[in-house]
Amino acid sequence: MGRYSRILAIGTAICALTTSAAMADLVKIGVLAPLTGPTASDGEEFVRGARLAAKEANANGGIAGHTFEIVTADVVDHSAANVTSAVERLLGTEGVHIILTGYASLSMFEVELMAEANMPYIAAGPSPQFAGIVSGDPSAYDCCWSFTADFKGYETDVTPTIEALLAAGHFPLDNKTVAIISSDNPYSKTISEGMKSAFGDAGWTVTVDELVPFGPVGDWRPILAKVRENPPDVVINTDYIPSNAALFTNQFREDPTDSVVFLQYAPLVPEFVELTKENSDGILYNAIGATLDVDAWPRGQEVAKKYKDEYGVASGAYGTGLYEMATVYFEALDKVGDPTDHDAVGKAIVETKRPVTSGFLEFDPATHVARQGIDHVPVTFFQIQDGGGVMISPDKYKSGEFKKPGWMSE
Amino acid sequence: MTLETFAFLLASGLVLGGLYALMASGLAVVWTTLGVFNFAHGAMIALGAYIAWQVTQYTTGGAGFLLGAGVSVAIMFCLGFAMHYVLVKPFELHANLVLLAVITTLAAASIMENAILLSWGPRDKQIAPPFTGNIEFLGTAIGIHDFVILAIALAALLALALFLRRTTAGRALRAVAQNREAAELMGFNVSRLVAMTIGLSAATAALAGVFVGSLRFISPTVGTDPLMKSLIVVILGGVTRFTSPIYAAFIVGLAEAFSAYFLVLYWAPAVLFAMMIIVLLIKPEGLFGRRTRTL
Amino acid sequence: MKYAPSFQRTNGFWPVVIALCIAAALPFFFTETHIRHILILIFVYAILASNWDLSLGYGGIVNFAHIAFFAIGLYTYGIAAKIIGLDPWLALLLAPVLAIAFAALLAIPVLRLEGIYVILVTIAAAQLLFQLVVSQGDFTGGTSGMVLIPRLEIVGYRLSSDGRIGYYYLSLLLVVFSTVFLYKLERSALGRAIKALRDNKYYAISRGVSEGRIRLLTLCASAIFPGLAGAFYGAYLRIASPDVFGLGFLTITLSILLLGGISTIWGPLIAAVVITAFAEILADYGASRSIIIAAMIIAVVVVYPGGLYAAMQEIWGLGTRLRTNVTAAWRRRFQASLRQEAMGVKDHLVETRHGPVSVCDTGNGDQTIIFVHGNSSCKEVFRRQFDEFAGQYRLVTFDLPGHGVSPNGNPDEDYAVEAYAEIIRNLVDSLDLKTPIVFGWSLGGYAALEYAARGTP
Amino acid sequence: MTPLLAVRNLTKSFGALVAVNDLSFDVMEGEILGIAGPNGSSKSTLFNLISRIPFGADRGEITFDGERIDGQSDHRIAKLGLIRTFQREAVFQSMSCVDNILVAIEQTSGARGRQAERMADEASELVGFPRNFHNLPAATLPVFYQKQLMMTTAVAQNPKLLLLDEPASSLVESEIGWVRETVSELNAMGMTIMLIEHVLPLLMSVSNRLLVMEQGNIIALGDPAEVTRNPAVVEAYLGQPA
Repeated sequence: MGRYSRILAIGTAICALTTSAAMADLVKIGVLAPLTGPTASDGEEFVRGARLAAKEANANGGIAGHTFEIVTADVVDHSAANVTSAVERLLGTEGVHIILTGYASLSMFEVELMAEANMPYIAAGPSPQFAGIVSGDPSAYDCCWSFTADFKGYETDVTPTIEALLAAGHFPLDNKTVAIISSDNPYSKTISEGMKSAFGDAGWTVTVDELVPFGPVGDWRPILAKVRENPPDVVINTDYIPSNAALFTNQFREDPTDSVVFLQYAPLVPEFVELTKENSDGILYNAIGATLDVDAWPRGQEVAKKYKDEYGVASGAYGTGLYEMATVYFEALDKVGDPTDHDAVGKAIVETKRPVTSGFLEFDPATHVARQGIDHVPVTFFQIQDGGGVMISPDKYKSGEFKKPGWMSE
Repeated sequence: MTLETFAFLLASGLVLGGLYALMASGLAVVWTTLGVFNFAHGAMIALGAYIAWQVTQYTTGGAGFLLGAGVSVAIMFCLGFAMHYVLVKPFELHANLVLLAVITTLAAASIMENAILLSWGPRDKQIAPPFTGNIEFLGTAIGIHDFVILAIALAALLALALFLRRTTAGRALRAVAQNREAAELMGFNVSRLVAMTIGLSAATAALAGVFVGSLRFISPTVGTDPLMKSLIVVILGGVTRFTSPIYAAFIVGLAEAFSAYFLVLYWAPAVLFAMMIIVLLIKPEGLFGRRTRTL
Repeated sequence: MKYAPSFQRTNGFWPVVIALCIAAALPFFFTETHIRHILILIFVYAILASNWDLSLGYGGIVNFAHIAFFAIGLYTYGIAAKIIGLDPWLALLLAPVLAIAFAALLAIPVLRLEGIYVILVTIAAAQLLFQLVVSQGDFTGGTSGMVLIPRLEIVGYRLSSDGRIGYYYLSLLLVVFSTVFLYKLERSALGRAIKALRDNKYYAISRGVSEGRIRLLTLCASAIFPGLAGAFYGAYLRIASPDVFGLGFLTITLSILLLGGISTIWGPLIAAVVITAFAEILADYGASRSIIIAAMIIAVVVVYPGGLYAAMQEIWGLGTRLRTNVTAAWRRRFQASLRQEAMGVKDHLVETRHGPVSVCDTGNGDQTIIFVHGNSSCKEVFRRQFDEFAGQYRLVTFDLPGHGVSPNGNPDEDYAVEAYAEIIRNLVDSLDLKTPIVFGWSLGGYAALEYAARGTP
Repeated sequence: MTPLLAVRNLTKSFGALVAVNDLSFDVMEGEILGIAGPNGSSKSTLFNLISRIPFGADRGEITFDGERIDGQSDHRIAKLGLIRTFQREAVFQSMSCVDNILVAIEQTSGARGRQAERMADEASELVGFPRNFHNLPAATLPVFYQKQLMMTTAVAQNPKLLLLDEPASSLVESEIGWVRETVSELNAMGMTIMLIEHVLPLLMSVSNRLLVMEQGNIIALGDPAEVTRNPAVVEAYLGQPA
């Protein structure tokens, strides 16, 4: 077994070599991202957003005398083993004093690792899971902050928004029925459960209540058959995987019912419209933390433009999001001055009160999650019109009006 | 349940069944001939889809679709042919052939998936379906494209069956599957025949990939789900005859459609796996299988 | 007569001791948690792969639900420690018990099937278990898994403190226990029965081996340490998530096992280090990393179907041959006078069908006596005979291939009594020895008999 | 005297082919029962049915040492002391010779460690299997020694009834001598033996009684010398009446 140890020694020596060269005034920004695997397209955005922010800061002469560099670590398929390895790699890289991510694991368990290492961590993963870990003992997690705002709005805001559309006379209300379809993952499931009770409280009847296994869905037709047997006023699908949502849209349009269709998250991903083409015109969706690329919110327009100028493609929520996370860090570092003082950086982040692309950012000290609401990060509703998302609500930001989808009867 | 719903589910199940039949028959052919399970079958489906997608970027419409499918099938046949010499041939006579083939095919799947990721990027794509619009089927509307694909899939399977039964090369393949030693003694170039089998299997995978890519969407990992489904189909049907997995594919497709309607889609995978275990326990050679092996 | 040397007397003893010392000392050289984390992962993979070898390599049961033992250990620990509130150490010990129970359950379908059907039924069983785990979200956390699983502490000392040193040594301890367990088991009556059943099923049954019982025991025994490792993993990462059922985890472990070589205990341990270290070194290469590792696995499997361990032994053998060849050449070159002193004549190389051999030939006398030495001896053993008979006879003796100062032969062809007889024949021809008296001692005696049996020309 | 093995109405078919047809016979304690018959007369199948390895009979009763064994599991029958060998030499090829013997001892006697090793030595001595081969991998042995090793593993289990399936096939004259001596010696020690053999001189010289089978039927059973004069036997072997 002599070889065993020799290979180990060589391996670890090479690891050590690659991680030790660091410059004193260079701060490395660690980015956890799926660089390979099924969500690699999101991962690419994470890195681009952070890179853009670092490039800009460096061009402006740095922050508090520091320049920045991005180091990435691949979380592949978001499995616990891969996320842990990626986190450990970043924690073990000299010069890393901040870690950012769009999302690393669905459960946010890595928050624990960051807290143990006292590494400033700003994440945009699912906020309920984040809050679940932090709220037990907030002071132990002073370094960890969720850029994603509270998800409560996803559960509560759909019902009033649709009722408002009804009230505005956009379409008749037959019998207040809704079909709710969800995928078995915490994000989709929590939201659909919340919606069910919200619709129930408002006096609606849930005609179809379906849960599909998490992962690719090959055929929505049997579920659509159920929907069609008793056409509801509203059809909701919270499966957030873009290809699933796109297939759902295409198959729905084969024989549409006279219903408003609401999808969760997926239409935000650029390829959704590419995959569905004109089939998706008229679909409703909402977002907490989407870029407010509207006249009413200059910050959103500014960053979205920067990103597009730099990379030639429009950013989804994560490109601009990571850019803003880096900005939040720069602001905190500017106050503290010393990037190695992680405690102080963490405390400076909590004081953040500034406009970002998704709204006005302020953290809730009890959960370390960004506050949600019309004056903070709003829930914004969109409708796909002519292949693009038009914000139709809330009134404060909206850039267009609801149009009756082509498949609905006059 | 109304007649429309029934017709709708029937159509949905048949289209799924056709797809599964195409995927599974490729897997079954290799299994019968070599006795190994090809874990790269899913990745071959993905690669076939991407090659066709690339072709449709230059030529659009129905011609582009056909050309894409043709090019993809041809390239994948050659790739499958070559795979035999790299992944199986070197240790063909080794006692642990089955296991070693598991690991080499898994590795090959990883190489293909990551090569796709490097060449085409991670974002979902769709092969533009040449036919849009719906047709009426017993009072319900189903995409024309779905029906065309079902027809092509059946035609392809029929062609493969005819090839295996009526042509000299096909008979030789069946001879190898039935008794390799005897085939060797009779002077067949067994290696080339086996490579041809894998090539044929890759070609059907490519076709399945093109269909999946036009009915649904493609991403580098698009093959994972089809691989599992083909596995279930092959186990249920058995591999003793070429037609066994095809029947099973339609059973699985219809069962999926109807159980998703009557039960919940949520439990469909669990039911399928439980079914698989039960079938393996009671009749390991498959529902339509006999104990002897033939193609 | 049974000669099973105790471990202290095998070739493997010192390498293992040295490796163990290095493993015990490593945390003092690598204080970064990152490297310790990788080492802990290596240990976990080593346990998984080497125990898998028990069923797959030794038992011939291709159990693709092996990772499910690990998953069961993981979830048992999670549920027992977090939801039921059991003491974490007790939960750790409960994990292998449930893993064994699952193994026993798994044995029911496995016992009735053979070959590839075992692969299929175990894949199905693992998938079914996965569906079950995911569907019971209230206990298991569903698809995202359960977080904040209680950690392990020893009287208030967290094993994660001081750069996870506690977890490092705990995992090292698990590897050591697991390896000792496998080593002992392989040499026990049960181990012999397991191998006998794999080698020749019906013969084994005819000697009283109960197929059902042994297969059941094989599966159960292979579940113990994976179950324990799963619980350890849960306590270490503090998360139990269903991705352990995924193809990724299975592929890595299987790669480690097959790359290391099946039916060896040490192979998977070595491969765990190689693959994990390799994956870590290439971590920055994204998709190319997976391609490189997959290509490497194919290359090794294609060139060495026996795995790294077989390759290492072969290389070791080559090294030994090279070393002995060099020593023999050196002795031929520089110590000729020493031997000449003993034998009275100078030796020289004579070419034969089985390579050159070193020959002493007194060269005069009508009647020749050829002396052939025994196993592990050399021609100089006949120096007294040379003293005694010189002058009366022409005396010839030589070093067999790989003996004395003759170069090594080809192991497949040259180390056989037939080959030795042919060498004698070649010598008789090339030195023109006519009808010699052939004197053989021990192995040389067989060679002489063989020579005689071929008929003197 | 009660027979050690009593076979009644043993029948086995493979599809339409009746391989063993309603066989009944006894094996007496201490005797050597020779079994002869042309190729394909189901001699080995008879051993298979008695030992249930790899399959049992469709019908019939088998009583061994006062106990019904036709319903017992295969390895139980071996543990009762009914031990068979195989026509083709069989070894556990990945194991050393001594481990081959030890498996047999450990599974039946429950002996472990030094005691089992001593029993392995004794069995090797009895059969004449060279003890200095003990640590060689069994797969590397020449055919003759593999056959010897298989016999050693059988003897190591101290069988009451030993079923030997063509121990002399593919052996040369001197090696057949070894079979003759070993079979006689084991029998002298009190072991009951059933012996299938094509080498007739060997079979004739050691058997107390001779059973001749043809196409799954017994065509003769009795004193070897008489049986060979039986016209049915001669016809079975020569294909025409004498």
